[in-house]
Amino acid sequence: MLSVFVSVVRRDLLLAWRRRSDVLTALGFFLLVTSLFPLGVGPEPDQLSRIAAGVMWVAALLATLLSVQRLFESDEADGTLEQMLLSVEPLAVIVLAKVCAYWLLTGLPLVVIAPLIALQFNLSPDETLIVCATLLIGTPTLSLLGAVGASLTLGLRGGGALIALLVLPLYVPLLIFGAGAVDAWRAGLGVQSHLALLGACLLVAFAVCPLASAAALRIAQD
Amino acid sequence: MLSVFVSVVRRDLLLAWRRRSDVLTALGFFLLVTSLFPLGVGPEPDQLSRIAAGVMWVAALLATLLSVQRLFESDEADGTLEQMLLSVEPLAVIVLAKVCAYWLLTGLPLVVIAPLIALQFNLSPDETLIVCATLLIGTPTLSLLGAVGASLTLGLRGGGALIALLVLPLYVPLLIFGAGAVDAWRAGLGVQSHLALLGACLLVAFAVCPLASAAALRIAQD
Amino acid sequence: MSDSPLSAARVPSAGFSLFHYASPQTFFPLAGKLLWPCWIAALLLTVAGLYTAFFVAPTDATQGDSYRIIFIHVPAAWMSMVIYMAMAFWCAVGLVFNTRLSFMMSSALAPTGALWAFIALWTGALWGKPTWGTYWVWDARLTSELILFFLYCGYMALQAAIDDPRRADRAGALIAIVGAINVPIIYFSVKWWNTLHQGSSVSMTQSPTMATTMLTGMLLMALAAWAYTIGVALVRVRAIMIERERHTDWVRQLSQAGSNGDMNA
Amino acid sequence: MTEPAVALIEARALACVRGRARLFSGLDFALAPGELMHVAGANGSGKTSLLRILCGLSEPESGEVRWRGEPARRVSDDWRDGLLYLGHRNAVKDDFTPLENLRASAAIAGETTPEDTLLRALVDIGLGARLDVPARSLSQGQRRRVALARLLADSRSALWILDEPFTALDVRAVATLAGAMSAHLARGGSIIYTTHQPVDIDALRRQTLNLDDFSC
Amino acid sequence: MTEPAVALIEARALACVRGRARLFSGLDFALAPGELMHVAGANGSGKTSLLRILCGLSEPESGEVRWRGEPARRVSDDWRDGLLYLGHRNAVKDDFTPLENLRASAAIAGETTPEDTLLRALVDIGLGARLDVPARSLSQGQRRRVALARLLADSRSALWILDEPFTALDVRAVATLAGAMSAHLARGGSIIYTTHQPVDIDALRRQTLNLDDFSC
Ligand code: HEM
Ligand SMILES: Nc1ncnc2c1ncn2[C@@H]1O[C@H](COP(=O)(O)OP(=O)(O)OP(=O)(O)O)[C@@H](O)[C@H]1O
Ligand SMILES: Nc1ncnc2c1ncn2[C@@H]1O[C@H](COP(=O)(O)OP(=O)(O)OP(=O)(O)O)[C@@H](O)[C@H]1O
Ligand SMILES: [Mg+2]
Ligand SMILES: [Mg+2]
Repeated sequence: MLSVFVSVVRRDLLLAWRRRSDVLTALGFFLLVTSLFPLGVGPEPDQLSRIAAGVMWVAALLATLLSVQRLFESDEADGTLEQMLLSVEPLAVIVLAKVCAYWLLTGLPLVVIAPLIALQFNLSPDETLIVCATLLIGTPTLSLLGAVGASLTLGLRGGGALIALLVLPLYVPLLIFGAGAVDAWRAGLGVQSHLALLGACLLVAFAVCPLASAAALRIAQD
Repeated sequence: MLSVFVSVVRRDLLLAWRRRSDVLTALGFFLLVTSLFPLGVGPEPDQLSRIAAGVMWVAALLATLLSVQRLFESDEADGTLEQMLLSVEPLAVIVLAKVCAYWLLTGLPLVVIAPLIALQFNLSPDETLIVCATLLIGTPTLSLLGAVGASLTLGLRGGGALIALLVLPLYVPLLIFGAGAVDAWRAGLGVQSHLALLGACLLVAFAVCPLASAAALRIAQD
Repeated sequence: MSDSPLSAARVPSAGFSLFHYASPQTFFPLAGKLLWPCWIAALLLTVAGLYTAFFVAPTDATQGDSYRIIFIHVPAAWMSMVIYMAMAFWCAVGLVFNTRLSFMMSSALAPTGALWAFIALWTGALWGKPTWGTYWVWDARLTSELILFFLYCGYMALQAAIDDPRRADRAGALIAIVGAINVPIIYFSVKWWNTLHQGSSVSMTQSPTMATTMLTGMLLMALAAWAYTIGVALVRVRAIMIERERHTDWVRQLSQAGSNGDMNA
Repeated sequence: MTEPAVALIEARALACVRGRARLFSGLDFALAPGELMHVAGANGSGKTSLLRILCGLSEPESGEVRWRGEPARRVSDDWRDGLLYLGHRNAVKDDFTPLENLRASAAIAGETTPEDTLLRALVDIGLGARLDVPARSLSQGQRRRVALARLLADSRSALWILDEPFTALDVRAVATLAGAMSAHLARGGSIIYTTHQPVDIDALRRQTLNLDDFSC
Repeated sequence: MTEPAVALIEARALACVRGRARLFSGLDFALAPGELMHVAGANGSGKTSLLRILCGLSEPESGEVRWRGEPARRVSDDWRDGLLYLGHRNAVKDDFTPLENLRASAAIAGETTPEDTLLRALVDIGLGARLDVPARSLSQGQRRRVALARLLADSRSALWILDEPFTALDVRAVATLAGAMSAHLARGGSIIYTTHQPVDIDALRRQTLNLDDFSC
């Protein structure tokens, strides 16, 4: 079970490395959104730092929403998904491995690059730390929830719009807690409760999403 | 030549209608970005109206950048592109038809929905008109340039990131003129020069892009 | 799913058991008979409830008359949660026992659930303006109720997007069951978080803290909502049955009988 | 239980509906270990649909599949463990070389086949000269061979379910594959396959199921 | 110029390189109107690559293709006008019904085939019962038939270039297609095709090009 997990993660990372694009698209998108904004909005530092956390969270959310849709797409198209369903290993573990690789490719780079973006938005070190922490806890949840949406809408007409309808409502609370943490800090309130909430969401998603996604995949292949 | 243009436009529209998602994704994305921002940024009306044009242009640009990549993808995958290359009709006309359908599906809806978004950002009627006008002239250019990028990167490793790299430098001037028009108006300057520049870009793109894109497709299929 | 011996297709239609009514064929006429009682109860209870709400219940000391929104807001909020749980229940039953009818029940409930969720949101927002000074805040209860509304929409949209009814049922069931986590969150959010929204005042364990007339009005309205919901769901489930089973013998016989004038028999 | 007494896989009164069309119904068969079954039928008669039901990828409209005498759903781990399914689609990743592809399929299936078995399978199926080329640049027949190499590396599965394994293969590859199938049968494994091409496969026990006989 | 004197299509000293591999070189042939040419060769011998060169989708490493006696590049409009190419890939859109697919391919090719010719082609190839089903739900063979229906609707092209047209087809469809090919030949059209299956096609003049003879 562990070995299949490791091999699937490794496989997906290698595949992404070969294609290159998948590694860079989400990151590139994040960089783009966050750098175009100052360009479009105008460079007043005060205004920028006020919208920073929001912009970064929205960018992370969109980066996930747009790319997660393709999580199972190529495996479906070339028949690999069938083989996953027929595996002796539990499907949920394979799904978890895929989500994990996906997060390493799209979520983690955002967290790593975030301090740079924060700099560009004039955030203080403390605020930067808070934004990075919320992103670190929040993005895996985004990926897990996105995987459920992706498997539910696999191969459907209107997949792109449907996945947004299904997943976005679940993303909004994360966005609010995530972006709200910095505001709370500025207002002199603690950020623990925000982080704890994000952590709780992650735990629940971790427990529920792989199973739900696996079930949805079985239904989709019927 | 006209008849093949019309049939290809009709075919692409029908295809998009069947899939539904393609019609809605770009529009949905635009709506999302523009509505999430107020959420993340906070609802102060003044701040909102100042960033409005920038947010809308960035959203339109991203919506194009993300979806144009798939313009030739499915035709490539199922072999239709080969048939297009073998057509008696000039390939550039077919490409132009595809871009045209693409704009009708992704660009035009943005222009139509823009007044609504403007409302949400507290723009005045005049400003709304200016934003819509810049989008109306600007989005076809975005589509045309995007098509060249899409055909250059067709089937390449790292297509997504590459296309951004190729096309973005060409998009940035458009973004600056487009988003700048409202600021110019606010500053009491005329907007004609901005609009004229956007129009000139459109004309050049219209003349050059289909040919460039057709040439790139021939090379990609070799 | 497991082909259990209880599967509707195999239950012999003779002999009474609970599963007797698990087949569309036998449930259809039963649903027809239940319709009128539901409509009448809904009408009477609404009239009684509205009368209590507007003429019997006193004006509130701090909020004035705006508090009367409560008579719609609270029953709507309750119903939106109850219906979701009912949907999740039917979906679970459907997945376990492979009964077609339970999925149909669930699809029939969804639009009404969405309606109640929408009403709860809307009345809540209207009420928020006079009491909190704003239509909307991202408070835990409000957010989770909004999510409930979107879950209903997602469930319906997903079912509409899938052509094969069996697949649509099961994909929808997944949302319904997983989304059910949200309902306790809505209910307990006021307890778990320190929020703007007010806590529960009606509870099983403590004596009610509000005026009895207010409580009566609310309960009457809630019962009316129940009756309406059941009635509408029955109408809708009958329509779904006919739509889905139009190729089977019993629907064909029914439509012949129907053309002779008697659909409810 | 002695081996021949219990069928490896059995279909009981299977029926399949796709869209509004009922493809077949009342389909029964039993396949013993070591037996070969050819599923015949015109295009669209439901061969692929049947094969997918037999390996649990889709649900029959009614009827049931039994695995070693038990309802297959109830012993689904055992069932999946004993199966090797190759469909129309190759499950070959364009960006991987043949060896990487084979390694990935083995990992996904939960098998731990040693590296040199995989390598030998690729060489045996005639891809020895193409080991370092990404599958994207392989010819149609070569891609199919990458998928089929899994069969040559397999010695564990009790039942192979093959959906048109011979498409796109040249004469020599067809012979190699037929040889591998015979060897599998000789080992006591069973095979269910479809094909529109006449191919000779050595088998002691064989049956043909013509879906055109069961169509409604 | 009398018809038989000038070859329809000619290859002169063609050579093809893919990646680091030289697939074939010094390849010459001439195909007269009404002639059938079977391109044979093992998997990966370069059949698909040759066919793509012959219709101008890719460039040969050296040598040239001539169309009706002229260098094909110079008369490329004429060349493209006289060709009908069907590759490995079906060019069938999942979301279109068979008729919509056929209509779209005709439009893209720049042909204006009347609607009822298209419809008759679909019925003739055996898709009459599946006209309103999106291609996504068709079986493998049925999808291939949608692509092949273009041949039955065509009466204009001088040369058909068909890359493994018989894959996934059942016996009856193979016969229908072979009949259509014979009819095309009888009309004076030419055909270049590849296949790994033995199929009988009536032709007065035929030749076989075995790529294994030209490999380096
Ligand atoms: C859009 C905004 C609102 C939403 C989504 C909402 C949602 C809900 C929900 C789901 C319940 C039922 C939960 C339960 O029974 O414990 C409820 C009950 C209630 N709501 Fe709201 N509400 C909103 C706004 C308001 C406002 C502005 C007020 C008044 C200040 C209010 C007062 C109440 C009261 C008094 C109850 C009954 C609590 C009880 O007695 O149990 N709500 N609301
Ligand atoms: N949604 C649908 N609506 C109508 N018909 C459908 C639908 N889905 C599948 N079908 C039909 O079901 C059949 C599927 O058959 P299947 O793929 O099992 O055929 P097959 O025997 O494998 O054929 P082939 O030899 O071409 O591979 C086809 O006739 C197809 O048209
Ligand atoms: N980039 C590349 N590097 C190395 N080899 C390549 C590359 N691209 C193609 N090839 C080789 O060129 C050959 C392509 O052959 P082609 O597709 O023409 O074969 P084919 O005769 O049509 O075979 P099949 O019968 O399998 O369809 C294959 O052997 C393939 O491995
Ligand atoms: Mg098949
Ligand atoms: Mg080939």
